Amino acid sequence: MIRVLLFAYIKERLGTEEVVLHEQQMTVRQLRERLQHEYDLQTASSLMIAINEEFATNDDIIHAGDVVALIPPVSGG
Amino acid sequence: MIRVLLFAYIKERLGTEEVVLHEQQMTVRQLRERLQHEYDLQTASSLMIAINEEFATNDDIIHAGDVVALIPPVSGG
Amino acid sequence: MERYSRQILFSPIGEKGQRTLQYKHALIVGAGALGSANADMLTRAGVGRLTIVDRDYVDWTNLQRQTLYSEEDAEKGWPKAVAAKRRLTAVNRDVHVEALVMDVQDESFTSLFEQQIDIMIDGTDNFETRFLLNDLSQKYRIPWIYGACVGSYGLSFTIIPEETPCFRCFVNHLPSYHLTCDNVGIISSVVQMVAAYQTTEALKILVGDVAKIRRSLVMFDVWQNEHRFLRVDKLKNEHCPSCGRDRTYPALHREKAKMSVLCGRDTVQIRHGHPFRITEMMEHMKTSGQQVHGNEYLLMTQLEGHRVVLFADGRMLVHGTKDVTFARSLYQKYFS
Amino acid sequence: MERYSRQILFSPIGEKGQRTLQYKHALIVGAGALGSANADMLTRAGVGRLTIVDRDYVDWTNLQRQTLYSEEDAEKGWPKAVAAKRRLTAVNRDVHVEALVMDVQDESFTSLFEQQIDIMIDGTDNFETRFLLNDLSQKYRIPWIYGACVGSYGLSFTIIPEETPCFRCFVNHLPSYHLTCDNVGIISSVVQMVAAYQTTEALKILVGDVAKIRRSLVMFDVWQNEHRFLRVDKLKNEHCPSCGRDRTYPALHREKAKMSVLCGRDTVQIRHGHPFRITEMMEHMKTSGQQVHGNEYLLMTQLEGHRVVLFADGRMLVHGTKDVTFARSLYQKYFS
Repeated sequence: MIRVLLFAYIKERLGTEEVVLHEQQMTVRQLRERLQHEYDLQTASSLMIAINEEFATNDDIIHAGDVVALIPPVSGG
Repeated sequence: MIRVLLFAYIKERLGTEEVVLHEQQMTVRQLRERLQHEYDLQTASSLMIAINEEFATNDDIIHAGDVVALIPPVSGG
Repeated sequence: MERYSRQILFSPIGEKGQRTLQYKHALIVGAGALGSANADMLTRAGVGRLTIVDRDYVDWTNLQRQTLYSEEDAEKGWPKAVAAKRRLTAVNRDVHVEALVMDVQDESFTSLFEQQIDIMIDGTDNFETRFLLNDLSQKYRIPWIYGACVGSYGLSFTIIPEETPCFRCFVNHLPSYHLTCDNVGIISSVVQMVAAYQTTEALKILVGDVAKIRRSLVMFDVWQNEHRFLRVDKLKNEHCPSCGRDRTYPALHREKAKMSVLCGRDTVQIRHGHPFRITEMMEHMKTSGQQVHGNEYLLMTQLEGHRVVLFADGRMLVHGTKDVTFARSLYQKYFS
Repeated sequence: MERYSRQILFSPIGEKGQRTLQYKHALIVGAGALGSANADMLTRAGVGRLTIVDRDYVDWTNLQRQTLYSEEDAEKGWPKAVAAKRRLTAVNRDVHVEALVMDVQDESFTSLFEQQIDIMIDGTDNFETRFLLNDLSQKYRIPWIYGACVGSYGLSFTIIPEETPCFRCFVNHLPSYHLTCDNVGIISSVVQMVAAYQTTEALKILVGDVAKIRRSLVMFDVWQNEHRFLRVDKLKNEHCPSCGRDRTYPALHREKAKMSVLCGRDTVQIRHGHPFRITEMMEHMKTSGQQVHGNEYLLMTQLEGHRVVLFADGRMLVHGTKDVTFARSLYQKYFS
């Protein structure tokens, strides 16, 4: 089980604070694809993704038990 | 082993970021007494004390493995 | 409403929240660093009415962190409440700002509570005043938002009567020793962070988004990169004399001291008991050759090597001393 | 120095740090919400020299969160950089403030880097400018502090060339869709919190307390009570075209667009190529019966139902449209 925490507008887009994926493991890239197709999150490719409070790159592997955070970059200022 | 985290001026007073106590258990009141006598921390009675990110009262018990935070109340503004 | 368009777009406020804010009244106690920052944000946000209470005047050392004030305010020695009102009115004329130059220990402060107050913001610099606010909050059931900072370290907590622990549940006695900006200094960014927390909670309360009110105490150190939320539920004390079952509101019944040493200020405050007729006194002192300056709110002069300030509301400050006996002797010699 | 006494008492700064600040030069890019808050704190802190670059003018909807500005600035339509300088000079005359009304895409912006710049503060409102700052930061080895916010959500990260990942390591392409204050709104407290982080990091860097620089990205939501520090080390990419081994600094070589739609502003910006002679044009338009107002920096008028602003530096803004073709036709018809 992988917990995916949502922040800012992603939370509102998906209407929930977290998503649970029943996977043993997956790459960050696979997570992005799944968010895009299964959850219709068109911005998935530009999200920053952290695994257990550390940013990860596309080839990093997420394991069951990990907590993933989706961090949308924003431009307001 | 009990880890005691220090913040603000307490950190500077004791010259360290944390103190480790080799106890199986102790009450918050006992911790205050020990800070006052062993570490010469005269303000120990007015510190707010949290165990594992939750504030505790004097009769609460700290167990080995707990993380304790000493929070000095301040008045500036 | 157009000027609030970005705040209306923020969905937890929206048009409804924005209209609600117009009918709310916030009391800001203390117009120093935290008071300045909160008053500025609440004014820009369009809260209908602000009452600002402060006993002090703008000093050059305030400018480093008290964002409502400019050099001119320090030069002229305006009372902080008055200078704050001037800036806030220039920023948003639609907000009704009331500026009160007074000590919260005076009777007239308590009489403010005869009107509707929706929120109190802690901009004070001492524990004694906070215990007073805390008892008033419980007695009149007004939420208040504790905020404090020294150095790069800050704390904030939202106190909701009948729900959360109160300030006395946290800090059950006046700490014998504590740090102030005057002994360990302060940087402006920690002020802004505490105030950001206070204003956010105030907005949640004022627009009625109670589910989002933060129920933990936040503690941080911006220089040390520390930031924690600490749960508080255990601290609610049913025997608390401020919020428990048998309440005595001890801070409301304290004898008001005629003389007091201002917290970390190297200054003694004396209460005259009656108003000072500032303009008349200033005229009189000038004709007798005394160096004096001021405005309609206060008079500043030098007596026996000490800077002395008299306020129209009947208070006298003697700077550069903590010696109450000496300060009283000055007062008796010249003004009693 | 007396006015900085509380900051000098803060031991990580001290007298030595305070003297050091006097010789430092900070570049603040964008004088909107974050730019305002940072500029105010750095000015009060006594940083010797500030350069503030902004292409916009003060509008009524800015007042809700842009703390340097008052109603008068919006009424007069002062350029933000100019209005910022006026307030900052009133706050601390000892700080040398340079106000530049220009678009960072212009050549003259890049020429600023011929002088010593000790820190850059991100007060911009779009990704494109941040990629430019990021490349300039790497090329000239100047730390910069990313900050951004929308709604109640904010981010900040400190980018130190040759040490930390750079902005492009985090965000490797222009997001196709992103939120701005103009589509989801913003509250002022999140601005103050982001700016508090930015100013704190700037002070650490300027006084040389490198050990305390925060090496994580901070992310928070003040309304939702979220606050996290996220470690970033893995993101440092040796193939990054901005900070990697083979650098091309792509943002420095982008073709500057003559026309651009301003991020979330419902406004098109057109570059004239030469300065506009504002005063002369204003005079001319007035005599021909056109409603026009402005100041020595810009001219505002109404053309075919659209508010149009011409800046002395040769830019034209057409408000109330995203249609570049229409904007160009207006430009050609009246000014080319």
